[in-house]
Amino acid sequence: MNLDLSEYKKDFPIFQRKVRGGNSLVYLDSAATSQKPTAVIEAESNFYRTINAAVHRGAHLLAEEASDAFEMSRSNVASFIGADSSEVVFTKSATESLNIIAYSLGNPDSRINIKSGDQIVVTEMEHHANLIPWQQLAKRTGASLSWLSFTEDGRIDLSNIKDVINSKTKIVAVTHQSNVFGTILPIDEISKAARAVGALVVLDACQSAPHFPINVKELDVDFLAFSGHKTLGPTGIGVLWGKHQLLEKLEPVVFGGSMVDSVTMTGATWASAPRKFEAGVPNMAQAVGLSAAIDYLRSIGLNNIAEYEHELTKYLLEGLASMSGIKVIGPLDLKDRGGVISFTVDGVHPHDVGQVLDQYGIAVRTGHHCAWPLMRKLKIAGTTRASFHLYNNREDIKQLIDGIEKVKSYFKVAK
Amino acid sequence: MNLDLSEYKKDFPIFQRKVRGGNSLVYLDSAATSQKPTAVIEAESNFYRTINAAVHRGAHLLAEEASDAFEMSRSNVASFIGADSSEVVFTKSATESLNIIAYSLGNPDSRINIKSGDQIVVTEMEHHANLIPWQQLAKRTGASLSWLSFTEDGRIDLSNIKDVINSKTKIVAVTHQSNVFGTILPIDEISKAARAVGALVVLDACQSAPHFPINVKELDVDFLAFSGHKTLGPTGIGVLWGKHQLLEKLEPVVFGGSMVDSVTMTGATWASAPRKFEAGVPNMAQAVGLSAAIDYLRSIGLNNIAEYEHELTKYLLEGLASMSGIKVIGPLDLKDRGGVISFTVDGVHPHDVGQVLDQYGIAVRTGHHCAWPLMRKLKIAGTTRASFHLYNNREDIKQLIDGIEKVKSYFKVAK
Amino acid sequence: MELDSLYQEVILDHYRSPHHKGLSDDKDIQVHHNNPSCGDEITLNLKVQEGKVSDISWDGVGCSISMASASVMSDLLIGKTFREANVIFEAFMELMQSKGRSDGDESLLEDGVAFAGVSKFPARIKCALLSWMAFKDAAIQVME
Amino acid sequence: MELDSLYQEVILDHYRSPHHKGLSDDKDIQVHHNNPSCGDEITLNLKVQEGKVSDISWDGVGCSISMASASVMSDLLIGKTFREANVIFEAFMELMQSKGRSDGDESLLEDGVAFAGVSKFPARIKCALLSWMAFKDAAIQVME
Ligand SMILES: Cc1ncc(COP(=O)(O)O)c(C=O)c1O
Ligand SMILES: Cc1ncc(COP(=O)(O)O)c(C=O)c1O
Repeated sequence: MNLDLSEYKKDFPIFQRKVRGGNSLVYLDSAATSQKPTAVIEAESNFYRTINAAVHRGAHLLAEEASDAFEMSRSNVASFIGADSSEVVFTKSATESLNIIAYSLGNPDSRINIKSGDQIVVTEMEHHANLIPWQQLAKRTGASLSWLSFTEDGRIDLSNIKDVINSKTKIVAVTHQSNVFGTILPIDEISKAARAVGALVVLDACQSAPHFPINVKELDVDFLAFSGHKTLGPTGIGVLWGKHQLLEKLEPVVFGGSMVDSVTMTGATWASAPRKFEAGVPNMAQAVGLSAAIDYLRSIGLNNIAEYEHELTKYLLEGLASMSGIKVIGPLDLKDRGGVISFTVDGVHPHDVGQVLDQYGIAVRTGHHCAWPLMRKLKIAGTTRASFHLYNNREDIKQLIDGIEKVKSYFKVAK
Repeated sequence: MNLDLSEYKKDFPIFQRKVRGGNSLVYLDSAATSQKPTAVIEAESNFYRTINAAVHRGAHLLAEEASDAFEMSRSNVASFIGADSSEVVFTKSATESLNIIAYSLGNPDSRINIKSGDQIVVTEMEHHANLIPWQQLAKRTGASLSWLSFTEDGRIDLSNIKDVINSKTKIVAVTHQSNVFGTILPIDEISKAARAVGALVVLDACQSAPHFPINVKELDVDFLAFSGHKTLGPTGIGVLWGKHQLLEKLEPVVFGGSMVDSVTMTGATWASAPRKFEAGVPNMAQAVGLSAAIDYLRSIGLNNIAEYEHELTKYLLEGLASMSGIKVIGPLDLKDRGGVISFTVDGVHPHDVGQVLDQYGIAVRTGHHCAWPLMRKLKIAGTTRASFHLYNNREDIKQLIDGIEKVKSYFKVAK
Repeated sequence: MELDSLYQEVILDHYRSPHHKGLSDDKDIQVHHNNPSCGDEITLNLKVQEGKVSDISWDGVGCSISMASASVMSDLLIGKTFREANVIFEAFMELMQSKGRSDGDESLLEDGVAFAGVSKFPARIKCALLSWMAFKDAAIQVME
Repeated sequence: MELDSLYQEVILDHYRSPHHKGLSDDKDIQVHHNNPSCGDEITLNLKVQEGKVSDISWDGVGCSISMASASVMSDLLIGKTFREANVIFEAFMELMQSKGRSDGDESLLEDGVAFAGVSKFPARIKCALLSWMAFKDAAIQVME
């Protein structure tokens, strides 16, 4: 291996535990959620231990320090994705981020909004979080939902893009990297098609932001969402980024304290973005934890992480290719591909694959991975999915390959 | 003092720090957010250190343990408020909880919903979080918003309750305890009036659940919301409780993974409550932290905490009464009153009061406390507010009283 | 190995050669159930005659546990009165909730006792219950 | 004491006896601004003549810092050309962002340098800026 990130694994306390059968933990489920380094866990607890107070409302020192820490986290997230601080909204999750955009665009008071007859475009490989909010927006407004499909090997099918993204299209909401196939989508081509018809582009960066460098300006998108918990950060925090001039045109979605400009019994006016999208006492400790996660990722280098995961992906794809009865669901080559590898084992249901692997301490995900329409299209019940982060290594992959052999022999599948 | 809870203060690490001017921290801002005991901080970090995994989706041991811990937290929260587990939804905050109810009741697909001509009733002392969501619901649906007012001394005015809560009324949304006056509202009388006309009752328990025992069955309400962070728990978590048969009739609000029964490209059906209200990978570590907070509160006893805060309240009210130029905004007596005391200092703006107190390490809140309409009605710009939790003591109150004297002399206000 | 208590031979046999799989045309009611967390699905046909479960047939995709459970359940319930079926249903539920502390009543559950080990794997209990829940739903609907 | 750097005598004097407080009828534009986090409010009347700030009058409720700042600002800007007013505005902004590291240019800011200490109290900067932001808004609107 050219790049060696093995020194970092010790920063993640969970790897000190033993799992079923006294095995060491081989964690291959980072696409679901990532593990957390000590620096993140301590940033969150130190917030509580030293500066805990409600932000933005305070006339006292703790409130000032908490507000500072919260806003510093915002700047840090902004610089992580090449954005301005005023464009970063803290949410509870990527799911909430995507729902907020969909609700706000569905509000007739927003100065850009979706109307009956408009069209929303997604892809057939979206995670439910970037599909159902749009289905519901379409339902509420009388808009229609169309989608780009995918090819046999799990790449986006752009052959009919000019038909799908057409003059009626107002929103194109796509994933940056499929959480099933591992495919990285050609956002530039999709954005270009959207720009040509004046549609907004919403990017689900859940599987990209944690793994390789992204820059909202270079991506040329309008909104972007990702989760803290997949980015080595705490649970309970997500990010919504939107271009400032767009956020200013949108109505808020969650209403309450700290998001107003003025309130009477009969009505209220709003603060400017991002504040108007953050009602209530926010998830302050989690924002601070996410900021620590970003510092940690940057100290290693997102490019290094991407390269390292690329090598792990290569190694696993080669290993799986050498086995019989294994079908990779997604690209077999390494082009535009992240460290998420789905596969099926002939004659063994994914749930049973996962169960046997678990017995050897290997944690994978099985099922439809919240991309049920994708599975339906492939006519499969689900896949077994291995996904990486920087704390994985070749040994993990060896164990997985050995584990799959054990699955096959346990279920007496022909060698 | 009859009851002594002073031994518990050492459980809260923040009190080891020094604040401005090298002073010890006198934290009197628990109505904004509470401090956290070590048990809570560690429950949250131990989740990350030992069992961190995405819940509900897992075929591996960590996912199983994380799901167990998450669901155990749910049962614990349920038993804390006398509810069933299937009735407890984890949200990001009380603000989100209240918004979810309002959005769901505004969805025409919900089997109970608000229509044009219906009426929503709130009070004039609501926190913005229990006011603006209803204003917006009224706006979306064409319903109207009415309110119960309050008396001079900050008690709810029920004199015209039969007019306000009438045959058009479908929802009555009220606070359990005012975050400005400290008044505890007579929920039984309000519920009775609502029941008489078949209206639903939504209770904002942000200021009650953390301080005295509550039981949703005895309260006879339909929905209830409170925040983790005011209940000694983590930031980034809130609770929405709803009667099971009502939750089953309501459409979900946030859409994504783990809340579905089935999904195709064109539509989706929902899981049952509470799952359908919890889209995405939830705030798992925070749920576990909140559960630890509840254990901690119960180990001391909510009745003891209430009694203890009652004594502190008495002591402060007496102290303030003995000073000139101080006006308590809220009941002067102790009947149905919690540990939240608002006051004004003649000739000194609350922000300046807070600033001087801060100089002596005393953290209070100043301003409108997200209850701007209340301030407008009283024709004041804001108040200075001291609010307690179990870690406060008589010494804190002495310091506050001394501090107020210093404020008066600093601003040369007549003695 | 712990795994063997989950995947008993009886289960794997039923999985490889499931009984009553393939939907028969002759039915009083059809129900479709799924397990949204893993995507497993079952369609179940129920036929009733004189207060008895006269036939069950089913089709579906799912893991060994869910498919074997449908097979075992069909064997167990066909020919039973609804009262008898309910006793068996309750016994199976109890077994699933036993956290590995019960062996199950073999006189009642027959091959069903092979699922005793499943109760130690919380994530798999819903697999074992998929077909049983479908049956219960069908039975309730047919009664109405 | 740290507090004295915030509450300079000049500030407290302006607070107790504010200048140009009380809205005059003669105005070209009126704006209303508030500080949503604490509820402070200001209404500001601006009158313009020959490219000059010919009059400012204001009313409002707020803390000593916000009210004194409105008073000092009115003194400073009345009679200035908009170009001059803008230079003063920018100098005050810079002072507020100085985190206590600047004393301010007294030849430009006069009594305004008393607010230097405010820049060490992040939560109070927006108090000091309330009236200035209202002025800026009014000036932009009057230009349009
Ligand atoms: C009475 C009341 N309701 C609602 C809220 C909102 O709670 P949160 O900000 O935690 O969502 C608060 C606290 O800010 C409150 O005091
Ligand atoms: C591609 C993709 N989009 C959206 C989500 C939703 O993220 P979260 O559950 O953190 O809200 C996920 C992960 O679950 C994902 O993989």
